[in-house]
Amino acid sequence: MIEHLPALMIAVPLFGAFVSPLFKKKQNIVAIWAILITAVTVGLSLLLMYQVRLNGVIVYVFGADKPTLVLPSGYKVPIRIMFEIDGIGAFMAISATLMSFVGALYSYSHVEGESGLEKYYALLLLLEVGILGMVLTGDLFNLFVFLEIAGIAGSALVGFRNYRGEASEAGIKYLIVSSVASLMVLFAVGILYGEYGNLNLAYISRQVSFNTLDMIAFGLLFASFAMKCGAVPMHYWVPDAYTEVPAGINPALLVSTYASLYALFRVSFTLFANISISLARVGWIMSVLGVLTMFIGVTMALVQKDVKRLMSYHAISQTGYMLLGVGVGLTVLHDPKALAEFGRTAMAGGIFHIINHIIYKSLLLMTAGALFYVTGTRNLNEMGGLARKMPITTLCFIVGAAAISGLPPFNGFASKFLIYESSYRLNPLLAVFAMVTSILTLASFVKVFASAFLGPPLEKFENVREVPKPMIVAMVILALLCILFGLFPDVVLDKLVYPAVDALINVAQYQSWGGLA
Amino acid sequence: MTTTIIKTTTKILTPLILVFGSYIILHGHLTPGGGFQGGAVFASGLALLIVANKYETVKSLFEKAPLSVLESIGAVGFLGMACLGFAGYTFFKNVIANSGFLLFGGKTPSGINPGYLNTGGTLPYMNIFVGMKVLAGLTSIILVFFLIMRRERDEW
Amino acid sequence: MRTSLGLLAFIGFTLFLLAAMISIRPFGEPPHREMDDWFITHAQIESSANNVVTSIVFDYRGFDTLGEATVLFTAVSGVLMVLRRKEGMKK
Amino acid sequence: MNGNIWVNFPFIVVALLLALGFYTIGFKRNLIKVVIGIEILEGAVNLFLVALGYVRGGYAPIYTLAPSEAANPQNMVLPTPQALTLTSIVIGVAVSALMLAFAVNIYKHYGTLDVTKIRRLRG
Repeated sequence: MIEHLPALMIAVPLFGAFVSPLFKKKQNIVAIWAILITAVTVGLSLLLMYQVRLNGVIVYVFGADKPTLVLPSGYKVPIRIMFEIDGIGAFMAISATLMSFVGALYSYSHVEGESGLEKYYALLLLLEVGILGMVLTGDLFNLFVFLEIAGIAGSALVGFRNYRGEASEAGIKYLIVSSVASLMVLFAVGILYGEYGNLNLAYISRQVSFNTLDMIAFGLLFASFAMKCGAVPMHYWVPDAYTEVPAGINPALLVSTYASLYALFRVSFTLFANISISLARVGWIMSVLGVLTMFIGVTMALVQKDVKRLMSYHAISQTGYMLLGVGVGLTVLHDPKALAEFGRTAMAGGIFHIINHIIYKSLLLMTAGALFYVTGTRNLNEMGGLARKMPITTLCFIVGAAAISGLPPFNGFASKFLIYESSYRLNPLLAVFAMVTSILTLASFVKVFASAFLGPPLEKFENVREVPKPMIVAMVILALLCILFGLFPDVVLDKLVYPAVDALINVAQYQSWGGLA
Repeated sequence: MTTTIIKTTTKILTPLILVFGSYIILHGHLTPGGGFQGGAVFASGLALLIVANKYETVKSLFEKAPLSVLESIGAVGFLGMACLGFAGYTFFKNVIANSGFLLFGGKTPSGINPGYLNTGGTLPYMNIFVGMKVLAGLTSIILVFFLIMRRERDEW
Repeated sequence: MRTSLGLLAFIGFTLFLLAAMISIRPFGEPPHREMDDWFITHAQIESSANNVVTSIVFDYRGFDTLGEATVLFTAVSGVLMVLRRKEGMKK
Repeated sequence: MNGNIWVNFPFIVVALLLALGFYTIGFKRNLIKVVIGIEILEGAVNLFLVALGYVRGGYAPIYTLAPSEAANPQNMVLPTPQALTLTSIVIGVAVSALMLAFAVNIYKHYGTLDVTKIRRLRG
């Protein structure tokens, strides 16, 4: 059964999603069912990472006689859909499953008592399926299909609170952005199919040359994935979507944003790896985009009153760090000396920052959700003095805020430090901008902490209690991960991050399906 | 929209449309069409039934219809047909094709032929499950839009 | 100001698309058809279907179709959830 | 290049349709029109995929009672783009259904579908 692991990664949550509408009248059972299924997928993804570390690239061909039969006997092109899983795919799969699990656990109490929960959990599982498919697939059209699944499920969940007009508005905004982006992806895939007559990512990346059409397809893919991951000219959908979505979905929605980031990396590192001349230019574009994203995001965040909206703008600015880190790596990809000196470190910083950011931003958004759960408002000016009432939430918030501001012993520091020191080697200005952003982030979170948790206890919050246990457990898991990743960054870097970085750098291995052909 | 002419026409047309939809689903592996197209045709027949009747009639007609259950069964069945390949092959392997299995397991002659229904392996099964899923899904979308429009016309 | 800027970007993008479509290969003469030839010649042997498109949809690229069915399932769940009645809500 | 333009007429139509769709999404303020714009984009991309699969003088890739010239596989049009188009049509249906559901909800809350008015109502 172990060789069918990649297919099970999709089949198990899909089965869970298809079955959950049947529990229509039993809201608790469907919540437990979703928690169970997501827990199983966490186990499967850890197993997958283990297998990837053991065997290198894992290939799974759907519908063939054997999972590893990439080319039909004696034929020169691959004809079937395949999954091709390397370090970074497994890394993203772990983030996706872990965050869906935490989100399902948190949702157990957070949305308890609302109607339509069987659809809610089905969509949560489907969002997970979409992300997993995106990060595991080795086929371009398949990538489009899963991009659509993640986009539709995500936007439907954004509109979950249908008694609020803003939720529907944010939902349609997210859906318009994601469907335009995925249609452009499909258009680019069509151009590539028209040229090379195939849809396999690795096969096309071997054939890609340097003509006009390839450049146009690359431009379309780059722009659409940058749009979907919330890079700056197209960032306006992020705050709306993250604010309106129930806090239990936030972790999975964050991961789905970063699945687009993964696709961006995959496209620029693997699919168009042959165009070595202009790759440095693409890297510079990516780094500058990153700096712009982080700076604009944080300045917009400083003026926000709504606690979740503020955190969403920080999510934009943190995305900039990842783009910066990986962009620096891409700039020096074809310069072995610089790559060994700082390029690899920069990419490690960028990719490590993905999982770190997912963890602490989910933690922060969950504490914001907890505040909303007990106070019924998200306006910072109306809150105050909650530290005494909700000690664990407060503690979790402090951990998350310290991590996002890059204070040492927390995980944000570990990855940000890698980005600072390596981007400094490329151009000191980049590092300066990154540090300024970090300081502004700290300032804005001090403001949140002061106005929500400190100050005199307000009368209207007399009866406020700590939030229910499942929410606390979910938050504490994330807070512990923050601290653990910050205390032992070397272990995480060794086991998770550097395999992912090497998978991106080592294109030849991906192009040959892990040595199969 | 609920005049006598429309009601009578619907009564005559709906059975024909439903039969045509089933035909497209079942002959998906031989002629143009398949589960999605046939399911859409079938759902359009049901949609005709929905828009040509009054709110109360539609509500009482479809209240007991297990559309959501049907959709789940279709989806799980499709997934299950794909999972058959786990037995020795891979996910989505067409295990029934040319195996001599009683239903749809017959051999297809090579080249141009008149088409035999009892071929196709897992394909007709998948067509049926997908058709079931699509007809349930599209019908429930149409139904919910219809109900919400009729129910809340006064509130707007 | 904003509209004219948008119009400029729009015209630029249109020219970009036209450039792409003019430089594409001639219509009706696909340069590479290895993958499609395999489908056409092997559909009857491997998946026992006369309709090559169906054999691709459900066999060779069946996984895409699972995704497609999932998209439809997702949309139906989403529509039913977004348009659900409000009375179940307590908070 | 010059003769190419008329040979590539379907692709030119695709580009124009895409431009039309983007114009509708970018410059129309009614949400329903934006949804229509996305549908136009969808149609353009589907047309592009189908046009990619065409082979001059080709037959449909179906063996049931096909004319005898179709027996040579070179005379059949490419089947893969047709399969991809089927998938993308269904995805388009799903997306538009969900968008219209959101539009219904928005109309219920704000009493308008004009994007600028909605923004003003929110304050």
